[in-house]
Amino acid sequence: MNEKQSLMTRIIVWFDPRWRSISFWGFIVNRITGLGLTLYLFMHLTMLGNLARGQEAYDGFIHFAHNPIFLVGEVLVVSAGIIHALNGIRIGLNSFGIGLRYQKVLYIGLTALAGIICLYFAYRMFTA
Amino acid sequence: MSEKWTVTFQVFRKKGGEAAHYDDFKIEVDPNEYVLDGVERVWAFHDRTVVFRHACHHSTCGACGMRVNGVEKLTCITPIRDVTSNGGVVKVEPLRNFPVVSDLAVDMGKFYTQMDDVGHNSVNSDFKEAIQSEFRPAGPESDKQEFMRLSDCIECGLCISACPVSASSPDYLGPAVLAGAQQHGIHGDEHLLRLVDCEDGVWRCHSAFECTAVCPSFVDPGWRIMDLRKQVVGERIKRLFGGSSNKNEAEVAK
Amino acid sequence: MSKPSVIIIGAGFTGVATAYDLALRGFEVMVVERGEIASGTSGRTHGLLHSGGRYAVKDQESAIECIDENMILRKIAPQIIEPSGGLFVGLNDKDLAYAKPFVEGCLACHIPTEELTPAEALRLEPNLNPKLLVAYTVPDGTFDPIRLALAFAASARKYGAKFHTYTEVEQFIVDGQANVTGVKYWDRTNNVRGEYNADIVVNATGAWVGQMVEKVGAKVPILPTPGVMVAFGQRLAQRAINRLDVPGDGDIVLPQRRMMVVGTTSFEVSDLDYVPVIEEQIQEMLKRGSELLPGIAKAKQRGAYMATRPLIGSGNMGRSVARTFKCFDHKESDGIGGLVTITGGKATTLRQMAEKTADVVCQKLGINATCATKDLALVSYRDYYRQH
Amino acid sequence: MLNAPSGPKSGEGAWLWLTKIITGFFIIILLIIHFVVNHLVAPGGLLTWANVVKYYQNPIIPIMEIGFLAFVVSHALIGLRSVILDLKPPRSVLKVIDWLFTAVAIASVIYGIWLIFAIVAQGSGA
Repeated sequence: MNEKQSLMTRIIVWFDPRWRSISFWGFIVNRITGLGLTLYLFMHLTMLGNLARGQEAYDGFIHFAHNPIFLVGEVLVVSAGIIHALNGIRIGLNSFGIGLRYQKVLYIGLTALAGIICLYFAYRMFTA
Repeated sequence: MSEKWTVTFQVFRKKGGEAAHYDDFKIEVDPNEYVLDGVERVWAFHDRTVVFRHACHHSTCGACGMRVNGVEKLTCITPIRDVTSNGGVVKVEPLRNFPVVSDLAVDMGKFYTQMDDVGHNSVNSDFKEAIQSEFRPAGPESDKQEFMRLSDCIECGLCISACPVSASSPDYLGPAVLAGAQQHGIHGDEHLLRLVDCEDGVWRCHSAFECTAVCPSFVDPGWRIMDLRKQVVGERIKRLFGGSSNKNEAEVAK
Repeated sequence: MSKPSVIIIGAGFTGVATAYDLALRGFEVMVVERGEIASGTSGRTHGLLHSGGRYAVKDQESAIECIDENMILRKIAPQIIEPSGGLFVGLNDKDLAYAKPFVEGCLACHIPTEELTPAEALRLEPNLNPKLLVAYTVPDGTFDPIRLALAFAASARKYGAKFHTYTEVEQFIVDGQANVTGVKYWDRTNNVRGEYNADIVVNATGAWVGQMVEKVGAKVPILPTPGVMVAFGQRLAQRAINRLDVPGDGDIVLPQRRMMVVGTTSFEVSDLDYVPVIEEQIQEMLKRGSELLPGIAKAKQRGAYMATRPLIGSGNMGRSVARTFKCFDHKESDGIGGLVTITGGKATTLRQMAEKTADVVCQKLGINATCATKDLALVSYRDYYRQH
Repeated sequence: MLNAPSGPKSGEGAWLWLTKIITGFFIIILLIIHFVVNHLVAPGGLLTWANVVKYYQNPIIPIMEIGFLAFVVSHALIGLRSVILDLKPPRSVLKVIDWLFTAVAIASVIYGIWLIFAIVAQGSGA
């Protein structure tokens, strides 16, 4: 149909919410958080390698990780996880035919819930 | 008589190999008229070269799907009042994810072929829930024919234009075709199963629900895709445990 | 010997059906249409597959055509028909008085009817006006306008017909002996002009036939008569609901998919290319429609549009003009050879109109070929758009 | 029949999709357990090497963590593959991706098992 379109134009369509309905945000956000979390997963695995290198390496890393920029990153990761998980619940339920008629309400509700949980975690993490 | 608005119709133009552009037509309309009426006015009174598809003017044929101010609409049932204001703009473009024949007309060839391929019946009896009145209780076999009805899907293509995956994956069957497959039902149909249980089939959907949002004809393709998934998974599990899932075989066995 | 060739102007119901008929008879067929398939009057019909009941009293010729073609279309095109049946509903004493001639007319035209008591009718259609006095069943149905045309076009393509849509005929090509030998066209998709030639040209432009033959100075007694149709977004009846009375305004409520279409009115216009909808007529449809099905008063309007019927006649009032069709050989009427006009009729009788037109074409060219469209099922309408 | 000469392709199917859904479900369950253990059962969290090592002495923990890793890696890679499929990659590219992703998944799980054994070993040695 549009073979001639460049890769970029095709990707832009995924992230272009203009004129689209509210659940389209679910699609966008799920895609971004999913890609982000995959990136984090492999960074995390690499970081955990420090555990095998002994106490100094790991504790040194944890100490380094206490600086605020890292904390912001961590909050982002946790939020991404929560959002992806709750949106995933909606998609999973819908896939088995549950709550489809209310998918829009479900999306808004779960997103609001995700927001509240994210704020709670951010508060806990910054005050810890 | 009725109210008069002056509205600018911004019409997508493309002929053959020439570059696409927009032509503006400032026309007088009744805001209760439909967007398709506006496009037809442009053709009748301003520019006979404008090409657009239309037929029934009451949402049963699915020919007049266009993007109106960015959103997929069946233009024959979209009042001008709903998409602009007096002095405003109505931007009309052809559907996305279809080849443009000329200006606003797109080629439905591949889509129609796929609808035939998944066995979507244009007339079927799957509609009782749709009708507001109570019907006579199930009668003799001959009564069933009376409940045959034209399918909800009018094959307008709005859902395919709105789908973000159809935009990036040209071979994806798309919402209407998968909805057609769902309505037909897998029932052990090997051909249909292979068509939808593949990378271009039912798994390409990522729940953006844009199809359902733009569908003008109560099809709810989003729901139907999810239901088709259930059918496919059920079929696969049945086969995993050696269940004879081929309906024809079963019937022959009887 | 090469095949005889024909150009058909217009891809409405008569155009596509004639293309199919002639293609089956071995013609090389080319259809030239300025819009898309069925984008004129044909696409805008309400879609009532007439049983003939409507014409059984005043126009029995039409009524017989209808019931015959109704049965044929059910057989050859089940893919586009809701075979749901219809009712003629009487609401007052005037309607009751019409019942006797109606039943007799139906009998004369072999239209099967059955009388229902109000209770029986309400059991079938609970949303009918509960004050109804009598109802008669008829074998009406609903068809999908564009898909009916597409099914004929697809079948014509199967037998080699070529379709040039978005291509307008600007002039006829006429030789020194006043014979039409082709057309000058303007392809709107690419803005290209050119000529097509053929042994004979069929003018099947419906309400536009008069304008078309004016280009060669010929005349057709055509009376373009628009009527309004209003679609409501709720299906309150399963069957076509007709008023048991002399045909008039707003006396048919036709279910279609999840909608109902109420029609229609009748008036005359001069400019056929754009006929605006008149608000008062919409209100009239709402009022008349809700006499038959009171729920319509509360249903949401989904669309409103005008369709221009090609009635044949000469200045009479729209409805009294016979609804049957006519085929004009312009050699006889205007001394112009190679040109045939087909117009009038109803969607239900498209196949028969095509048969008669093809007969005239064959006769003019001295070809002995018979119609084969009666018993042959049409191919899937979706084949029309299939890449060949 | 479909016009496309190649016909339907089975680059994605019911089992892959079902795996994505089921792993997704278990990831959520395990994450909840993880948070409960870390923040409610183990006060102060597992922020020092010593705490982590001690935590891993419970035999259920390594099994749970390896399962978690396998679920997360497969969920992530199936998801990423699905996103790539949305772009309709050529068959050759898809083939490479399939091999690459399978290798990455296996390597990650082996790496995880090795890592856990290393931690457990250090704990019992101390």
